Amino acid sequence: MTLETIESEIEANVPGCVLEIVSNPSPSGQHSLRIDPAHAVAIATFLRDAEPLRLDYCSNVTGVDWPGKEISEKVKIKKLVDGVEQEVEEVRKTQTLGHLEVVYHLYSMEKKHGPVILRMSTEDRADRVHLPSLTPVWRSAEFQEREIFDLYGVIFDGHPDLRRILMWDGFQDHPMRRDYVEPDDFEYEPTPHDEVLERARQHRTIMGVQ
Amino acid sequence: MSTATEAIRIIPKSPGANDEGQWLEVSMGPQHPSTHGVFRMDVVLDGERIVKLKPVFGYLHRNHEKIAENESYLGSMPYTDRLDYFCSLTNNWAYALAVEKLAGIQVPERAEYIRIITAELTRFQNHACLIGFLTQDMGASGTPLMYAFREREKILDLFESLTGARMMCNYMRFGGCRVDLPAGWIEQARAAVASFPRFLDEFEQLLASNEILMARTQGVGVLSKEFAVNAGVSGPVLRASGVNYDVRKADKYGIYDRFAFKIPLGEHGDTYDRYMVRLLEMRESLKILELALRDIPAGPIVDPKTKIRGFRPKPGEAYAHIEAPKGDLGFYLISDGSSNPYRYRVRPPSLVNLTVLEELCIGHNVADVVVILGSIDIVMGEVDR
Amino acid sequence: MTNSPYLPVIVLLLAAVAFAVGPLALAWVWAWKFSPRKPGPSKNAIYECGLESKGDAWVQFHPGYYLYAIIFLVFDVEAVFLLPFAVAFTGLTLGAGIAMLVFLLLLVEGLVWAWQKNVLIWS
Amino acid sequence: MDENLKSELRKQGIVATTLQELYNWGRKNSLWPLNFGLACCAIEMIAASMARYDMARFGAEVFRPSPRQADLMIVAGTVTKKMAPQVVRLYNQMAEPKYVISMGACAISGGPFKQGYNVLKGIDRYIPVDVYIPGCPPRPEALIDALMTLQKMIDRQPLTGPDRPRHLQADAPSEFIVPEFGAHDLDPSQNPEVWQAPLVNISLAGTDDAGND
Repeated sequence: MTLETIESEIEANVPGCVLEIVSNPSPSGQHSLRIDPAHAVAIATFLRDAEPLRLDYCSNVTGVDWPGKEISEKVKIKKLVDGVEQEVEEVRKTQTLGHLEVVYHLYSMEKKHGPVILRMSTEDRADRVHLPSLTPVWRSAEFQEREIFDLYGVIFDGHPDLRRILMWDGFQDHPMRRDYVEPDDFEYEPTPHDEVLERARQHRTIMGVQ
Repeated sequence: MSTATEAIRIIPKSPGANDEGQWLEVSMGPQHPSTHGVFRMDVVLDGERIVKLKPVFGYLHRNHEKIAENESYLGSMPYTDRLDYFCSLTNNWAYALAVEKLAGIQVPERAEYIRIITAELTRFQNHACLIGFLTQDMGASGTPLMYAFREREKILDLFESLTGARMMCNYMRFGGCRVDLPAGWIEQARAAVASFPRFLDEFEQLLASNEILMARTQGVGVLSKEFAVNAGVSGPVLRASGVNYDVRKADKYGIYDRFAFKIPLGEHGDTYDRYMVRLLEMRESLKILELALRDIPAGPIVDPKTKIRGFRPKPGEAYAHIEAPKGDLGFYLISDGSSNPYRYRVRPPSLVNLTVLEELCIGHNVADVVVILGSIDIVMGEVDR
Repeated sequence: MTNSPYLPVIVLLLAAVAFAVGPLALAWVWAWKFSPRKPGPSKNAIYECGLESKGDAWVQFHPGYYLYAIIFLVFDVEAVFLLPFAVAFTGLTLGAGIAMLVFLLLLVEGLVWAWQKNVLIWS
Repeated sequence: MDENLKSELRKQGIVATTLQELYNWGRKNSLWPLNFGLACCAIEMIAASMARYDMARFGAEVFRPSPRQADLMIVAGTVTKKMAPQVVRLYNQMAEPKYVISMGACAISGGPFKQGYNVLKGIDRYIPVDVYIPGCPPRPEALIDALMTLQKMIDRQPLTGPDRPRHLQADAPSEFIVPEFGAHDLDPSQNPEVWQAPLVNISLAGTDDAGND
């Protein structure tokens, strides 16, 4: 079952869904299918129950953090320089809006065929991080979605029991994000170098000992 | 007359009835003899019967995936030993398989045979330990565990002479293995494998037909087929419910298709079936081991072309999963071309198998919860990562 | 009083009590002299697998447990009464046998009543 | 009671000993460990109590589940920040005299998981540790060696006098503060009573031993 046929079948059966094949350059050749969060539950139910596919085993649910990148591109704009119309090159830095992504690996225990990979991403990494939960479709996603909520901060709507699973409940931030700063913890190194040295110096000044 | 009998056997009405106050909330907490590590279950008891059970994880969350993001690909290999610290060689194999898929590395013939031999030895000692712990949870304090650990020590000696460490082998490399078999290892392995059937017969004869074990496990924690598949349960727990899904046959990784071995399936899906499926799986592992140890070819043990220093796979992603003794262990790697993985995800079979724990335990007694948890075979290093 | 038949019994009784209380007293004196008592809020807290124990255990249990325990107690005590009877069984007259039989039948009748009320069936 | 007099008496079958030796001999040969496995080191601890390595030869094979009946806590495995309050509370609930063996690199200093955000960098930040066993995991023989070291320590403990062991001193604390779960980290992040950060001689940092850059 190539991904293209799966995509066309989904488009036929789930009206109005937005699909896009994300190609995977690595030799593993495991391309994935980006689905839009609005129709996610409908697509998932279709994939689980449709006869040729029968993807009844959601093996793996992964959270990935894509922070915003700074893209600087050269732009040619016309500017009045001392009265003369001139072509001037300007470097403009735009900060792309990062997003959080959830990847589902689906298998079929009945038909024993390989991973069909679905991807969903949130609008941004700050407050619009809601995604529909697929736990009602596959119960195996329950703990793994709770883990993504705990470590990445994606809020799964429709999840039966969305709590922190690994960190303690009073914990505030989401530690697996790329921009997570660990609480400062004094590290003893007999021969400190680079950032451990800075931290040791900083600790020295805090403790007022020279 | 009948009304009087009803008066005596007062069964609490539907949950939430006015006898809500009768329920005792207690936590079989992180430090508990039966939880195989730091696993906690918040249990609501009506007398001795379980009414609600909420598992709590995270007491051994050692941030394996965050550390792996700041580590090179090879640097994460010793960390995979500490995932499921009973089966370090199968963890290594799963991780090596994922990186080989990511970078498209071939594995020579002899390395494939060594991988199968070490994986089946790991499966054997993992199932032996599980049966030892399961019977200890049931009250046979220590005796079967002594037998199981006696066999495990034999296998650990083999691992130690091969990889240098008893438990933390760090043996697989991308494209093969780290070091070739020492002289005489194959004969040692054959002698050990030849001695295992006697141990299995002893175990089966002592335990399988033991009335106490049958009374404590038959009909306890029945897992239905549909619920098992939907909850993503994998491994012996799934096959005990009758679902014929084994990654060695379904996904055909390694050279498992050269060996004829059967997949034991259970019918009722209760704790006794989970125990018997593992016992039969150990016999199948011995069959594979005899075949593999007999016709292991000579040849290189690692693909000479793979670079060890400065290994930078091209950007892309890969997911590979194997049939680990506990279930379907998978590694999902996203590479951005640098020497560190951009995202390193472990699919933990023990954590997903625990999804069914609450449904299995409701209605049983507290003593049965201990046995059901023992039969699901969790290791906290893999559950919490 | 010098050689009354009960003298050995009393001496043995005192020896037994001394044998029991002696080490305890020694341990108490030792603890009092050498190792000081160090009670503390966290040490005296209820042990619940390392956590603070919330809620309390004074909960009304299912009546079945109480009945089970009472019935066990009754028949346990009955066994104690049977002991002297069993020891002197060979030398007993018919009268004593009948008296014991009445005692036994009374208790067996209680067991039958409890069984018939299926209190012994554990739901 | 010098040594040769004792050996003389022993030849005639008379054993002469002091009250302290008897007390220490009794305690050192029945160290009951708390049933308290955290991670991979716990499996080596179990292997050490099994038939081949047999901790029973040292009287330490009885694993008591409740801290009330244990007098040795073997911290075997990684102590995470979520588990630290429980470890300290268990230590507090153990009866005196109590000892702590910190087994494995993780329990000593966080070990291979030191950079983890949820890993406590060593249990000696909250409770006093008597014997450290390096290794990841240490072999069962190493655990038995630690037991023997602890037994030697107990043997040397005098009953009276200034350097009495902790449990015989009335003012030595038998309880330590249990850390709370904070918003970003445990607070307090370590117990100053028990642990002081070892000072790094920064002046020499970045130079080799001879002091040149």
